[in-house]
Amino acid sequence: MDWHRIRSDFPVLDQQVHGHPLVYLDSAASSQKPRAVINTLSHYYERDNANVHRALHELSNRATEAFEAARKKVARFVGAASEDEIIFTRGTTEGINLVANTWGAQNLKAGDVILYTGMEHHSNLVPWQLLAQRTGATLKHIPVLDDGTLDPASIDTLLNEQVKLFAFVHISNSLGTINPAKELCARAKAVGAVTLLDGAQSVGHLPIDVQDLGCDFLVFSGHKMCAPTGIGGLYGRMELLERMLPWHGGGEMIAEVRLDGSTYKQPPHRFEAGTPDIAGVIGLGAAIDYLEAVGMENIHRHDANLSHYAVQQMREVPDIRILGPQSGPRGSLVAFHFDWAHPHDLVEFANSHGIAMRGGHHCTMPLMKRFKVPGTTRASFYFYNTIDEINRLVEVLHAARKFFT
Amino acid sequence: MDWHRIRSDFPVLDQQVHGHPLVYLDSAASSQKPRAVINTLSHYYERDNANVHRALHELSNRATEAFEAARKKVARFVGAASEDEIIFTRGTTEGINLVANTWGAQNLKAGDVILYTGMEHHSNLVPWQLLAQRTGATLKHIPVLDDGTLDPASIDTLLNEQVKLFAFVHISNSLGTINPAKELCARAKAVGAVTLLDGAQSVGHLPIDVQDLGCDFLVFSGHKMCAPTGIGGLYGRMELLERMLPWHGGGEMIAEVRLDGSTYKQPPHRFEAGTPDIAGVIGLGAAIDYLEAVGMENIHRHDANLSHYAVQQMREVPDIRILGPQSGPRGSLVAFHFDWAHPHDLVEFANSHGIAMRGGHHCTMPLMKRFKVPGTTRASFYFYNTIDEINRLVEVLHAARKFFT
Amino acid sequence: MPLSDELRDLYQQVILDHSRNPRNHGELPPPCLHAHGDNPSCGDEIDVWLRLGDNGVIEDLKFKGQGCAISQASASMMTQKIKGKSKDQAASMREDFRRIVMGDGAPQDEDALGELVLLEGVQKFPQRVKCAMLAWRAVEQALEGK
Amino acid sequence: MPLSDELRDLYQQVILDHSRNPRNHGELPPPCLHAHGDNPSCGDEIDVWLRLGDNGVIEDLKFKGQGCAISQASASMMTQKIKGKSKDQAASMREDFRRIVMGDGAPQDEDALGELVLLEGVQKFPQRVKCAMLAWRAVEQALEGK
Ligand SMILES: Cc1ncc(COP(=O)(O)O)c(C=O)c1O
Ligand SMILES: Cc1ncc(COP(=O)(O)O)c(C=O)c1O
Repeated sequence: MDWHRIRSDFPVLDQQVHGHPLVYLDSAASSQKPRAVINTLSHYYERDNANVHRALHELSNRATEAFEAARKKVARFVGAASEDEIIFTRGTTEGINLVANTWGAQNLKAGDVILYTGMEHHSNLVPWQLLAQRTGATLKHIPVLDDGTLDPASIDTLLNEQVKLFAFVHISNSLGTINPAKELCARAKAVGAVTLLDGAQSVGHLPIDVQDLGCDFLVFSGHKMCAPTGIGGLYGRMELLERMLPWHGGGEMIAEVRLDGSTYKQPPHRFEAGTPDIAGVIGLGAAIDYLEAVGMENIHRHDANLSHYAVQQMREVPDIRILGPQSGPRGSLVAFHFDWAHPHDLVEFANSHGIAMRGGHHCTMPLMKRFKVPGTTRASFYFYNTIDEINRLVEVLHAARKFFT
Repeated sequence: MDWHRIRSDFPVLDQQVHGHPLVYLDSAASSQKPRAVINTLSHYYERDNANVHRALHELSNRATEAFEAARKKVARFVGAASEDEIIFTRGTTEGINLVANTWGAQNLKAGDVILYTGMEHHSNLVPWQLLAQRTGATLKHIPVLDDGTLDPASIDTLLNEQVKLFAFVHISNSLGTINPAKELCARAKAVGAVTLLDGAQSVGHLPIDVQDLGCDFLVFSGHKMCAPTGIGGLYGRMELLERMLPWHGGGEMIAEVRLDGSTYKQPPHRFEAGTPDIAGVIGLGAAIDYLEAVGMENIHRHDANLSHYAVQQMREVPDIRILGPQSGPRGSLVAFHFDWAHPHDLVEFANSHGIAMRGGHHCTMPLMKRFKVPGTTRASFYFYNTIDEINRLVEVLHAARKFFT
Repeated sequence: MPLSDELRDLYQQVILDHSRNPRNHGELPPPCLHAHGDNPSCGDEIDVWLRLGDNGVIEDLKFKGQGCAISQASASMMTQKIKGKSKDQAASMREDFRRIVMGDGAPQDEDALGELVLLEGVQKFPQRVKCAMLAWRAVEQALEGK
Repeated sequence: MPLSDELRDLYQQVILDHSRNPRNHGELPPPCLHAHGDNPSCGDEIDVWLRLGDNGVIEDLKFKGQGCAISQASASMMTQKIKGKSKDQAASMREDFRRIVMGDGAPQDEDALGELVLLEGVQKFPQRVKCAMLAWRAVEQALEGK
């Protein structure tokens, strides 16, 4: 693979920040976009822009065709059995809220257990907390071990017949831990629990096949996988989707509306009320085309190399505490802590050297408490990053240590 | 105003459809985008793209600044007292669902009346129907007279102390009727009802001042006012917003998250869970800059001229039945019906002559029933349309009549 | 005003005539098979009533509907052509008709379709395929309970 | 590795020293005024305890907190400077300090701020203004109940 050529597909990377070449190590928060995706948006707005569905004029036909073609691409990309199992959302957060407010509100009652883990993003905690308040369901969580993995003994005891829903993150955005999704889904299925997989950090980083993984729901964000902001996807198994009542009411999701009541369309349209983010959806399709052209296996391998190298090199910085798995596979990110500098000071220091990282709780406050840190600094990678950039990061960490101590 | 120069700001308009210059008369469904907005998106993705809030690196600072600047622009554009009263949504539909699921679910109980009108878009019907099912509230509606206006006698009787919420459309997307929003809000206030104004067809077409109008909530869609798809706004009076519980749970809307519960931020962030449509928000800001440069008064006047001229000219086509006000002010759209052709056939015919119109129920099925039509054909205008285009439309309507009868 | 060839092909006189003066319009008295079909995305609706003989032959059928010229003409022409045919014959005509309106391969027995073949102009208008197929899907539903 | 001037200005030795060895760190025993401040967007937190004399003078104050060097140093330096000052003096020092970190006009009495003036490097880092102001807002809240 010519990774340098691929890097040049990303115009944003070609700039200086504070007199240094930009080193963008914040892709876990949001990825950059290749020119192909940016151009798809411009092209859509310059040639084809119109509202989709229910129109017969040329622009609307073109927009509708591109829109529904993107749904097929997403279905194929995540291995869904049918494109009707793909619902477009604003992102991971909206997808989880949709499931909580439809499937969850319909199926959970007092005493049922919602199981999650101690490493969930707020997006995979708060919606279930709100749902538990509403239904009387009980919240339980699988604790995280010191090495950043889930406690197997707790899985044995907690993942039992009381559990109606098991929601867990595929790749932790704060630890880099890759959870054994296939095994966990199988075990959940064995006790009759429905599974929701938070794929925010895995979709676009690993090849994904929902049928092989065996999850019932998968949620992800386009903006973290080269697509525009504001678009994402929810995969749901049709058997579940077709029994779910609508969430948002409005245009496009109805079969018939009377002044006193209405009937609803089949999935996925039942769950897509109102004018969708048409350009965003088409841009997501273009991002998938782009990722597939690079190759998901290639991307995964490159990601893994970067994070492996980063962990190795960063371990040499004195006093550093790297969270998450210390060896073996990890997602393409490394979060770490120093006693001598607060994450925000470190991020500020790095920024003045052109390096973009994120410091703080990364929307995983309970995990920060678990590891007794006020927050961490996180360097996260994607296939457009290079070994050189990691070297540069390590250099800057050394300099920061000298400066702050 | 040099309207021809302004028209040339819209690249999409410069194309041929079936060998004819495109005549885009479907702006009520979705408006076209000026180059300034398209370029803002490209520029954002090529220079500044990063996740907003809670980061300290350069790109994230730029993105956050542009994002929050757009909130200020929206607040000023609709006359809000503070930018904290502006919540970003996907569009009108999501805004109404947000209000129904937060303010509505908290404040409505069995026996309370939700009042709407017979000319509402499905987006302003179905969310209230779902809410009524959940709360036991009663749905009532103000009937529409033959001339497309609300029945004043019914307003007198129906808008009473039982009404907790009065939700109504500012400009009807199917009739063109401009409802007397200020008067209706004042009357609602007098009986203690909260008002929600559906501004999908008015924001971006008329100067809007929520404080002058006196509405409690205003919802609108960016894609109908030159902004990208997938972004819109909800204005809510702070007094109401600050008492509303959150809707979606996730990142950005929380103050503190524990594994067993959470506390929430102040509005507007309380209602913006997860990564927002950053580029969409910034694009909405650019659209507002553009509209303000053209001038909202100018746009309104141009719109009004076009629809006035269109009604005049179209009345000359034999057998036509134009819905909505036959004289006086109307929104920039004309919906009509012929006995001799179904709307879809007419739209297809027009399309083969380069004209983009929409045929069908326009997400107002109850209104179609009310006027005993299976649907209508709608020509809708914006400030980039011209008198010439209307002449062309009328010509094609004559030809269609000859062809189909 | 010049009309495009595609448009003339889509709306041939025969088609417009069927849509204005639909044949076999109305309801059959029970007992009979009945199905309702609609295209929620465009609002076209159709009801078909259908009496099947002991020998599996469609003895009579009628329809009522509202929608565009294509959906109504297709329904009207269909009723004329499948009356007197067996369930199986109707099914293979449906498949042949689908091929014609979608441009998806050659029909097995074009002759059996008669003037229905005139609807091949729909090929150029992919959004209208579902209009042309609406009545056919309703008949399938009535016959097969699908 | 060369450091930018802005960064050196932001993190001057005095500032780093205050953040590493915060003065007046700890709690006061009740009865006293207390307020908690936080920046939810970055997670910085502070608690201030404050004893007011009958004459409206801040007789003693202490703080505990966690957060970045700027927020902790600002808190530490503040406690030294406003101890012994009246409520009103503290309020005008807060306003002067705000002007300095935001670059929003000249302070009325720069001398009163002493080494707090060193935090003017924050001007170049608008995202950090709320860090610098955190402790001041907490004191305001404790004093004014705001
Ligand atoms: C009056 C009115 N209300 C609501 C809507 C729904 O807007 P959106 O589909 O952008 O959510 C529309 C437009 O489709 C409309 O015209
Ligand atoms: C693991 C995980 N889950 C959920 C989210 C939320 O995604 P979004 O903010 O795009 O809705 C994120 C990213 O922020 C994440 O990393």
